[in-house]
Amino acid sequence: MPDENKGPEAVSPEQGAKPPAEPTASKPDATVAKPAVPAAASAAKPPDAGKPAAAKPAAPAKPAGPVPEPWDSELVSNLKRQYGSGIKEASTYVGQSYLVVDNAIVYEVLRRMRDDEQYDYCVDITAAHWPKREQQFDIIYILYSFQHNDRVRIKTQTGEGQHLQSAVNIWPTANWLEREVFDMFGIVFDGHPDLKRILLPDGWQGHPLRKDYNILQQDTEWVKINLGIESGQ
Amino acid sequence: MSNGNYNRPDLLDLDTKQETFLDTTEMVLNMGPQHPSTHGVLRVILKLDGEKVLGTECIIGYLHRGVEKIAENRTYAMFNPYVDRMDYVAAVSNGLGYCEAVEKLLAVEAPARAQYIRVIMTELCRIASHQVWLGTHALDIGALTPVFYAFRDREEILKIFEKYCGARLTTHAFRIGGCIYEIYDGFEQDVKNFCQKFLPKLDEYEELLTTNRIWVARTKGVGVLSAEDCIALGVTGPVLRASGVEWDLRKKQPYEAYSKFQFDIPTGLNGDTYDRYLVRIQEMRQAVRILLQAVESIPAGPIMAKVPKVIKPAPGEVYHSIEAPKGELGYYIVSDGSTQPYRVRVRPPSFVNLQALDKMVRGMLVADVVAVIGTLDIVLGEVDR
Amino acid sequence: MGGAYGGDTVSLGPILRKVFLVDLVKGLGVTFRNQSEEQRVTEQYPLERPEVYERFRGQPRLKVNPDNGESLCIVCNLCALACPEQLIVVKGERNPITKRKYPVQWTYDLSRCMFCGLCAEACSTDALELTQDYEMALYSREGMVLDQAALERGQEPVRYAR
Amino acid sequence: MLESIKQYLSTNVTPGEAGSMFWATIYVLAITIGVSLAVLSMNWLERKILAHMQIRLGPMRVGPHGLLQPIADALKLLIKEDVIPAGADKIVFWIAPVFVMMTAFTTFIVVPFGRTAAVTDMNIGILFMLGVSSLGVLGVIMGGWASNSHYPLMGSLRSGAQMVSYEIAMGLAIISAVLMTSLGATGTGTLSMVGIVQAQADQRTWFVFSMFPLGLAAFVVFAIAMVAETNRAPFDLPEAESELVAGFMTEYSGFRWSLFFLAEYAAMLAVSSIAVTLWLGGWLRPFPNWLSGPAWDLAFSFVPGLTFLGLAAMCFIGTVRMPKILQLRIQTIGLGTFGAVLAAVGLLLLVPGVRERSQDVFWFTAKVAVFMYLYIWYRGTFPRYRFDQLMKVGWKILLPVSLGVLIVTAIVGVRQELWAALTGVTR
Repeated sequence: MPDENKGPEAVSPEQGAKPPAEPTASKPDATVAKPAVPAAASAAKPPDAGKPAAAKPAAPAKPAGPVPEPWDSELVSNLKRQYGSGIKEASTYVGQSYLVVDNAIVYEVLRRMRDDEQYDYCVDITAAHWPKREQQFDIIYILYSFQHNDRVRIKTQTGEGQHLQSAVNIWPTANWLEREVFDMFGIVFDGHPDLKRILLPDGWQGHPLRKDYNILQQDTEWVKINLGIESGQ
Repeated sequence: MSNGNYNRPDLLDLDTKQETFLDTTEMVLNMGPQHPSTHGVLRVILKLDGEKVLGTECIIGYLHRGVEKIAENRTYAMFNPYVDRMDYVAAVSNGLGYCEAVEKLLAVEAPARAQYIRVIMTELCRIASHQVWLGTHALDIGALTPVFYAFRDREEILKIFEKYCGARLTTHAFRIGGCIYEIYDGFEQDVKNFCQKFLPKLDEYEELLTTNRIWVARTKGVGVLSAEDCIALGVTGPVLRASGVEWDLRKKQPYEAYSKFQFDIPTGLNGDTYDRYLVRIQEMRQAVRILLQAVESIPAGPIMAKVPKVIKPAPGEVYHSIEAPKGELGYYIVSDGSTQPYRVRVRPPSFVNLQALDKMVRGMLVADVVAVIGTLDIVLGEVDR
Repeated sequence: MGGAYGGDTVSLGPILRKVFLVDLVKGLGVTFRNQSEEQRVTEQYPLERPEVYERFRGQPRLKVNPDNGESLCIVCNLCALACPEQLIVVKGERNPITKRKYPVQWTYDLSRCMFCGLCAEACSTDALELTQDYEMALYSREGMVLDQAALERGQEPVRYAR
Repeated sequence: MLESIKQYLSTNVTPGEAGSMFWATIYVLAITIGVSLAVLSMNWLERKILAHMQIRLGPMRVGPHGLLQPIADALKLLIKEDVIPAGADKIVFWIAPVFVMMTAFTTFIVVPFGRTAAVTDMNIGILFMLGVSSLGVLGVIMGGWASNSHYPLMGSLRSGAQMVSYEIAMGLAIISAVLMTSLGATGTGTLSMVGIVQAQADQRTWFVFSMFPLGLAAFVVFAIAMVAETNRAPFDLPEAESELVAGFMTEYSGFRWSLFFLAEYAAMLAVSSIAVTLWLGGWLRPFPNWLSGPAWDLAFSFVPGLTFLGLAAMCFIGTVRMPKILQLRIQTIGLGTFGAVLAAVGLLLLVPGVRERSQDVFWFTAKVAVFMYLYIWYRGTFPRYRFDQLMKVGWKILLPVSLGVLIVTAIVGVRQELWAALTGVTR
């Protein structure tokens, strides 16, 4: 199933899957980040941040967007048979399938996906931060199968301080992708050959893509020591 | 990006050895971030035995601007110009990928006319990007002249861009839901003229390089990457196709109007630098082919789909990827139902392709490192984002 | 694609071509041909200025009504909201007689502008426009924040010489 | 005084042969200034020609069509900060460029610009040239080593290996040319540069055409090897810009860098002079055998002057075509003046007395100029070889070819004696 745009079919605001459940959790947090937006020197900018925020309360009823549908396929039933409740969810959203997998078995699932299901190309590994949740991080593995011409996302959740098994042994490409996830989110992958920062300097404090990391924030100490300036802004 | 790499024991264990007369030791050579041919601010630390490369380490991040963080603090429409600044030699492709991803999230589709315009612009952009690659790659291998010829012809494309959307490099050509600019009078003729003028020029580049024995010697068998290696390393784009995998998202998962055009996917056999060169040259010819088809048949109609002024997708997430000139360019967007994306992840082809550098240059010579960096066609703006 | 050279049979052609450096001579021919004067594409910038097309997004300009010199801006703030860099600040007051808002403060920080054109697109009265002027380089950052007057008459032209 | 000048000018020997210290000094000075001027103009020409091949204009701002650019560059280099890296071996770092430049200039002592227009005519002239020019690599290695940096070190070691390898092929090609001097009725075989040209004059053919295609093959081998010898594209690995930044010159700046630069171009001129002397008939005018006779001699003697007049005409055309802008007025006047100077030189060269004496130097310079153009042309066209491929070309192609050419030349040259000997044996 290619990335065909199926369009909205069911039009009821049902709260089955995880992503729709999120906005309530993340909304305060999003507004925390918002004051940072006007990175400007200009002090005056009052109505701009307020406007979208003000529009928000009225909104939830309006967008009757597409909703995830259960994803039934041989692959899913195979996996469910083997891992049981480890496969928490299998859905399709706007024609794109994803699995939510328990973080204990994600390595096995990935290996299986490559070895048995021919999902041999790891497109991307990334993460998202949901600070209000107990297990704060989503790790998303995007897989592609040359044979089926199909893309699948494997998602798992992990908490602060929890380690994940690295996928470098499955796909060498996971090396830098996991390093970037570590760099940006601080998620540690066990068994990674060289887990260190990749885009930010080695000594940098903090993980910028976490939601509690303000957009204007920087490691002032690092900047001072290494660049000899007060601020990079 | 790391500082103090010279003290890394695994790279520099010279001190542990007893140095005697006529003793040989490995040499650590720091290439970049200021180096004529690391294509920007890439820094490669080479461990050498004489001129032979024993291992490399890429240090990246010198151009990190936090694009993904910026995205979380901008509205969907506002973030659009920023994606042009990632792969700045193929800005149109970046914009296309982002707009399509958001459209998918919104469950809208650009009108047919907009799709054709997008295809034309993107294919022009593919040629422009390959021109930059050709010029700089040839320059890396020591041919000084092709870069000027390539930029001369790229200029024609940039002029079309400027006429169409008012900017040459960071175009911001498309908007979510279609295009905002209607094509100008004579757009079709401009594109056709370009195509007619460009093909002989392409022959000229080939005359200069394809059969040249020095060029062949410098590229054949250099930086070989097998199809299995490519897939394991996630390498996409012309590099993957040069290894013999006929995989192009324009064909495999057609987006926009690509399913309506006839074109071939050029592939190579050996997965070496020479094949990658031939594949990219052929891709330019195929792009011309698509352009000539598309420009003949631009349908009438609106150029903008019905998209609300304030874009506010329903909560959900989407991954959409397109075939950028450098490989699979993907956008993974998570919406929380607000006007700003909750998370935007860019899957940059250059970043993933660059990871194959080490595999490709081990056992080769220093000169090959430069050739391989050129053949990977990286843009550091995209690697570091 | 790959092995286009040297077939199965050993033919004299490729060998002779190799010995007589045909490939190299062909390349030399290309560079020699291109030496002619018609081929040169360099623009001598300050002497000849490149042509800029109609849709070029260059220096911002605020339009005034040519009849009475009033600004066309109605302080709707849409441009400021649309700007990704948030470099536009507009403040206005309402004219008690005409009930029309007019700007009292209008600043545009050119130093952070990326000429995406979103502000001009958002403008409801077409008062803000990105013009074809492209010579905006300055020796200091000071002149980069344009106020209403500068936006209406255009930035002071700079002589790029010390 | 005037008498002695007149007397000297009427002699037919070089100052070295005449034993005149005074005239030798004058010649040395003239050659030094001449070569430096040639390097300056080469600088301009290279940038211009390369630019035109690359569909650019090249320098246009300093002087009309950038004519004063080399002078501006030289001034800039002289007043530039002179950086010596912290870890450098200062003395060696100092000596290296001076050494390179000295060896490059010293070779010109034996170059015969004309029958008498050489400082001296050594009987081992060609050996002297080879020997001295190969010393230059020492300076390059010194510079690379003293910089105490990786890129220069690698560049200089590449340079060392490259020069040593290509000198062998070069030497063998030269020997086959020297062998040819012993051909013919009067041929005795000589290593003297003047003698080699004289031999070509006597045989009424340039060595590049003699014993076709042997002379040509040797010449081609030399022409390739000399490009490698001078570290120019496509063999410019020691200063491979895209790999080694600037090779052995990476850490050099300002005046010292300009010495390296000067030496590089001087070496190019020197090896081109060798090629011209050995194969292209040195100072002899073209077509000595086809177009012989006093009428043709006279016709050819007008060429130098006419060439300069042609250049002057080009300048005048350029002056007329200059855009009529106020800013360009000085440039227009400058170009016109330059054209006038060239025209004056051209007219001077047409004066009977000067005409005869200046011919030799003109033809020699013109032939060297062809090589200079080729150097630039190669640079504009070819990619760069990789190090192992360079060695392969040197050892596996050029060396066997030059060796073969040498052997065949020797056999063909002595074929009569050989034939006699063979028939003698069979009898």
